[in-house]
Amino acid sequence: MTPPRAEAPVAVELRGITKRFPGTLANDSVDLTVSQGEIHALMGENGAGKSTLMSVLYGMLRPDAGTIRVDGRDVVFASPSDAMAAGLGMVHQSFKLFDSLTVTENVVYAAEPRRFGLVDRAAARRRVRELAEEHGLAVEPDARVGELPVGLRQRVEILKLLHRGARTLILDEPTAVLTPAEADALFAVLTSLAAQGRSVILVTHKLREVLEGSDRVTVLRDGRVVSRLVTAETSAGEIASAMTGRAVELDRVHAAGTPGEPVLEVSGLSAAGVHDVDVTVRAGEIVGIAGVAGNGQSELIEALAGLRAVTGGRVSVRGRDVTHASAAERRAHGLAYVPEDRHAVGTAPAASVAENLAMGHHRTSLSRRGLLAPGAVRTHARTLVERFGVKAASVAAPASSLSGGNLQKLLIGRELAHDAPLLLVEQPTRGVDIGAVQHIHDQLIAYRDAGHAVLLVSAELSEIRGLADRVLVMYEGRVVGAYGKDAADEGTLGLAMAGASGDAGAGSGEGAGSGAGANESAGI
Amino acid sequence: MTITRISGALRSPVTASVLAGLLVGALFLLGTGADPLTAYDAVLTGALGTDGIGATLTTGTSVLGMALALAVPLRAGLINLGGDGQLVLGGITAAATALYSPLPAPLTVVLALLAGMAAGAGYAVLAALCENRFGVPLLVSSLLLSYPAVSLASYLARYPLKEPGSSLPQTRAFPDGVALPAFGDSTVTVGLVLVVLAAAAYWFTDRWTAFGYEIRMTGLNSRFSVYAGVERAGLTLKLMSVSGALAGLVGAVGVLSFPYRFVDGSLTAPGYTWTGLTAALLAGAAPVGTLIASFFFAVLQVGGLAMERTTEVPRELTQVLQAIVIVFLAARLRFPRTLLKKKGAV
Amino acid sequence: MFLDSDLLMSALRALTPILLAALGGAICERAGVFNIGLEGMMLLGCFTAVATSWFTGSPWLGVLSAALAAAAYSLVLAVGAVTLKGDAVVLGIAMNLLAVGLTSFLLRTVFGVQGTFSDPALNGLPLIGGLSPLAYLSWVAVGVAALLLSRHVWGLRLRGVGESPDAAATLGVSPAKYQYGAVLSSGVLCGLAGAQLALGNVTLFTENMTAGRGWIAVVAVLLGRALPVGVLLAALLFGLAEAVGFRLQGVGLPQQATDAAPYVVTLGALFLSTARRRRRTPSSSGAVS
Amino acid sequence: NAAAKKDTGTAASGSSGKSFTLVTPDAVGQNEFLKLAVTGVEAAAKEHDGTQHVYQSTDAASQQQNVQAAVDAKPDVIVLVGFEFADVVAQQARRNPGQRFLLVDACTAKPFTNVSCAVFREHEGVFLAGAEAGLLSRSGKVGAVDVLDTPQFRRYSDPFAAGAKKVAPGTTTGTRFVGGQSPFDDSARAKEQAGTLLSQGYDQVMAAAAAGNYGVFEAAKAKGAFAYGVDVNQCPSSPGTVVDNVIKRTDVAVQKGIDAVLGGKAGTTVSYGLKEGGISLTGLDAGVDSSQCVIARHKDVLTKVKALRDQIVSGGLAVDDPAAR
Ligand SMILES: Nc1ncnc2c1ncn2[C@@H]1O[C@H](COP(=O)(O)OP(=O)(O)OP(=O)(O)O)[C@@H](O)[C@H]1O
Ligand SMILES: Nc1ncnc2c1ncn2[C@@H]1O[C@H](COP(=O)(O)OP(=O)(O)OP(=O)(O)O)[C@@H](O)[C@H]1O
Ligand SMILES: [Mg+2]
Ligand SMILES: [Mg+2]
Repeated sequence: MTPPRAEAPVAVELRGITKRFPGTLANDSVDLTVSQGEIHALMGENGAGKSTLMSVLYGMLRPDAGTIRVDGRDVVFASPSDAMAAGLGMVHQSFKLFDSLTVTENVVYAAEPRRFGLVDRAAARRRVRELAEEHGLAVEPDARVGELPVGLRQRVEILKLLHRGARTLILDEPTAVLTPAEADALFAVLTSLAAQGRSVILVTHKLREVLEGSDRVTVLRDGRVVSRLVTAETSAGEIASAMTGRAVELDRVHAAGTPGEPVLEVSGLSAAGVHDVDVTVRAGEIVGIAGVAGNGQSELIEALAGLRAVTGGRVSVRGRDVTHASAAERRAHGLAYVPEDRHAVGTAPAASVAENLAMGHHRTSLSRRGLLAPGAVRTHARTLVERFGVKAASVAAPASSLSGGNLQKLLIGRELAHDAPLLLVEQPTRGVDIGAVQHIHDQLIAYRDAGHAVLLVSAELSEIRGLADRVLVMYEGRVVGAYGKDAADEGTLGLAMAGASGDAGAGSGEGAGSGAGANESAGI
Repeated sequence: MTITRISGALRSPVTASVLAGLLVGALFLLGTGADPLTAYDAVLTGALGTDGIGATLTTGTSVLGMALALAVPLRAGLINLGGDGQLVLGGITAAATALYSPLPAPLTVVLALLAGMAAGAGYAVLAALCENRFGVPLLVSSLLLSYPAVSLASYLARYPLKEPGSSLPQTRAFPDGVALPAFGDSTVTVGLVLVVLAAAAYWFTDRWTAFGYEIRMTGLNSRFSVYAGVERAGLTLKLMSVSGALAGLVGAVGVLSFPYRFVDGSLTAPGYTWTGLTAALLAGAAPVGTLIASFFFAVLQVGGLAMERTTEVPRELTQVLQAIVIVFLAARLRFPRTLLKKKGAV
Repeated sequence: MFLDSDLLMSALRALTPILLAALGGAICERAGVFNIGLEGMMLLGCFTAVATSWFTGSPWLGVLSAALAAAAYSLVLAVGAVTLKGDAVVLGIAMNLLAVGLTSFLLRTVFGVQGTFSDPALNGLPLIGGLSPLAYLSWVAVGVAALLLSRHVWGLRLRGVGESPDAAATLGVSPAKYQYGAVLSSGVLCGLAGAQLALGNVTLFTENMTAGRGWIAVVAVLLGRALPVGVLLAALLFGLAEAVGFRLQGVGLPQQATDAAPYVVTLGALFLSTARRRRRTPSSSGAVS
Repeated sequence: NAAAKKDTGTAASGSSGKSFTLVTPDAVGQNEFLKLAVTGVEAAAKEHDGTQHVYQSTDAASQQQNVQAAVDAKPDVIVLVGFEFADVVAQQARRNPGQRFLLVDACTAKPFTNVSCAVFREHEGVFLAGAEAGLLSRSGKVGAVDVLDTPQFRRYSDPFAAGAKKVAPGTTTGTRFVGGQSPFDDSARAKEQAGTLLSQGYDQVMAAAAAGNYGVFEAAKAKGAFAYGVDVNQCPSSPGTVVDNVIKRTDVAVQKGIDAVLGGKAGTTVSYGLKEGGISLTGLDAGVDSSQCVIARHKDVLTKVKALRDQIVSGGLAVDDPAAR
């Protein structure tokens, strides 16, 4: 993309930032310089210290040492509002939104257009429409944010920033929840913002994005800067090995599975947000569900897991009708489930690692006649932590102290340990670093090869294509396409995801997928 | 492990707030011309001395019982504000059973206890059903249901079950022998043993069973436990029935102790429900913490009354002192370490 | 026989202190602070209003000082729950207890009496059309609160703070500031409620004279879903049920039945309102797709 | 309990050694008759050159604890005011035969040699107040506001109605109960309850609403109606509105009771009514002209009421006691 503008004035400069947590040196004398008009990628494995560094820059954490300069002036941020006043804006990895408020209210919050002290709702709505249109971030201004799918919430976050006219934008893993097409659209936005002279600091795990969208890359490892690269002069391999400290084998191809008996049979399933869906998943097979976030994938999975009332159709697992069975009965009958939202649904962050790992096992392998010995819970946790490479201070530490990647490993480990014939997985590698992604993918493949059925929902097309033996595409609550492993190229899937319908991928596709899959690349 | 625990306890907010509460209380006492040391000594001897320990244990029985009743659902994040209603229904049902049971006295006592527990449980389940079936939040439904129950019990004591010729709205005295056995001449009854057993059962369930684990996880993140297959409506029902049964037990124990009858208002007037809720909340519903907090409040209540009797502290001050200690406890005042922490994270 | 103007006035009198306190509770609720200490703040307001009116001869100064005193008292909750992150429920319970002790203590030291202070020379609030000015003020307060909460910049920020303090903080809005503001306004409103009770409904101070009205206000907050208009309706329902209950005693219903009436009626109203909402929700969400 | 004995002694430092402990069922501030009981025990201490203590309870639990503490301290006489104590006194009297008790307002079901009782026949006084109301009422409707619907409080409403009907047979009568969450303290609620009577044309209201009496007076005043107080002279708190008061001389009962117990007459029950001077009306007492009571302006009514009193005293007229039912 654009070559680095070395001559451009410096927008943000961090010098010698050190941040220590009890037991962890999260940032160790980190230097970072971001020029105006630059998209600067910040990379590193889970727990490398990226979020910490950005929190320091944004005034949420006070550094133990080091200085921050913005536009050539020394600044000390006591709070995010100081940072905002200095022209910084941040999109946090876990959304900071008000679920019960509307999109408009969220966007203008604390920077409201007013009339006589009252919020000028008409002006606010207009502003949101304008911004949305200008940057291609369409979202209904009067919708309640709590009712929006994750993908749209992300847009609201970005609109919030734009509304405030931030000159330097910090985005912590902004594309984790977006489809490639949406990510491309986001990058178009970011690029145009950079062209206006704004700077973007981008925290991400996705090499493809970094290579395509950034000007320079800074790599952190164990809290220290290990590499400063100019994007145009580097490669995926170089960045990956800088992050992990070892050579990484990219673009692995997994062998196809050998499908056996059907394990999950769904016919004509309807539920709120899901219409007339047919799916069959066989033992030894991974079926992937692709789709733009918010097209009923989560709802389908919830209906299958027994968390959403089924209004029509039939679901059977291993030949037994479970259409109206409870979540517990389904689990007992051989279903395990990795949900999309690991903080709000998949774990109890305030509980210990051990307690989180016990869930689901607490009435089966871990308990004897209803008794659950704390010792057994701990032993079980140590085994899983070891087996799935979860990095935790101890199994007694609260799950909230784990980094996102490690929390995900914990979650997947726990569900795989059920050894259930059917596994439902949503977004298994969201926000997870390259090393961990591979680890998780290997686990899923191994699980399949052990003769289990896996239904995988992912917004990551490369992930779907890499893992799935068959791919279904969902659009507006319906399955609009089914493809074999070989037919599922990004172009075809992208069109189907955009609602361009038809197994053949024909049709008049317009709308969302702006150039979906047009630029193929060896994405991770 | 133990050493870190002890040092943790010393540095814990509880220690700090009790000390701070005592300090502010001392200033108050000095302000009104009383000697704080004498006053505090009176609280301790009044509550823990040979003359007071009986009253403390008796009060403790009710406080702990209600604290457990409220802690059990609270552990799963459910707040039961209907303790008074469940308590009183337990009491009046036990009283009716005690008056009309054809069984021999000892069996009648057991039957009355069971009936009281069943009544409390049944009524609490009603509140749970309001939440499960009608979507009325438990907090609201339990609180609202409480008042009619108290009125109903009052009506029963005033009319159908009344003692003829008495100036008080109270039931007739139970037949001879229909009483919980007491320890010696004291007011402490077998009720204490029952409540302590309940506490032990709660501790065991919480720490050693899968059910207890599910309750805790529901309290920490209910979506998580639902996701994992814990059925929320059923859990609410179970926990509320246990909660109501415990409240009913306290009511039954209350009427089966001296003066062996149901006296309108005597179960609710001491405010065991609120004291119990306060204890449970302060302890985060943890079993051992709830036990300790309950005992602490019993000491405060009995000792406060004793202080009023034996020193010249006006009665209003006793109430003020208790409230101040609770305020500090609730605010979880910490010693300066917080200031250090504050700088780190915003 | 029942539906006469006396009944309405009786309901309105019963309603006013509850409404004022419940509005305060609703504002706190929206800011994410569960305020269960309404009763105590109100009681302190009662005492301050009577004491000030007695010593200055002006009931208006009584009203003002009641608002100020209760607001100052509400700082206990603000500091405890917001700054020190204590448990708001426990703090509220303790504040109610503290207020009873404190006002009884002050009654004894300031007036030298126990139980009740009443004097023919104590000035109460004048009546306009049979109601105290604070009654009218409470209706205005409902409108103002509704407007502030739904349309004003403060209201938006307050609601945001109540929903997710974290998110508000990242946008430079200090949750603590808004929560303090909410708790203090509830203090002011409870002070007014107390003044209304002690100088409007009656003209005297009795120990523990709030007699559970603060709790009813808490119920009204929950029932009215912390919306000012909802709270008004809930309080009105309560006032009417109570006034009708008074009359029902006249036709021979036992006192216990009339005591229970307002709560039973409220519960019934809750059933109806949630049942209606439930019936509406599925159909509307079904229509979306 | 050594500490208890050491630093007590609230009154006379004199040391005849006589000591009295008064235990109240509620906070003293709540009821006028409890304040009178305190006066009585103070007077007794003065008279016998001894010391006195007052233990105030708030609920059943603290009542028991206070009685126990009183028994532990072994004073010469333990005075208990209120029917709430009947059970606990019986229990303690059996366990502590050497301890002497004076129970005011109630008596134990079974007699004990160490328990003396003083009970009141409030209904006699209330009947007379009702007669006044019947004579003074213009609307022919007289009512009462009681704290709660209990037999004890019925003593303040049923005889009131009976008295009115005695002198004016066509009188309509009605009773309201304060009730609610805190019936003894709720003057606003008491005022509303009185208001419902007044709005139906009642113009004479007996106020037996504890602290709520002031609310009843306010309601009556606002409507230009009249009210009747209890226990002490409540006329000054609302001159021109309060007609008369049913006086209950708890102080006398306490002081005389202590005298009798100390004089060796334990185990007796004394009943105080109009005859004994334990119950009376302000209007029938000496200071009526300076009492600020409305009745002082109605000598004709007082004459008729005096006649009724004499009938009751002589036994010619029996007043039905609602609490005995
Ligand atoms: N508040 C905290 N207290 C203690 N340790 C913390 C805290 N915040 C972060 N850490 C630790 O600091 C290290 C850096 O964490 P950070 O969140 O910055 O990593 P990251 O690079 O953002 O990881 P990820 O890729 O998973 O988002 C981790 O070891 C983490 O456990
Ligand atoms: N009490 C704590 N103790 C230790 N670490 C903590 C604590 N609280 C937060 N952290 C750390 O702070 C970080 C939270 O920051 P952030 O929201 O960016 O999460 P994240 O690691 O990037 O995870 P995710 O990808 O799931 O959002 C976590 O990485 C975690 O390690
Ligand atoms: Mg991070
Ligand atoms: Mg992360």
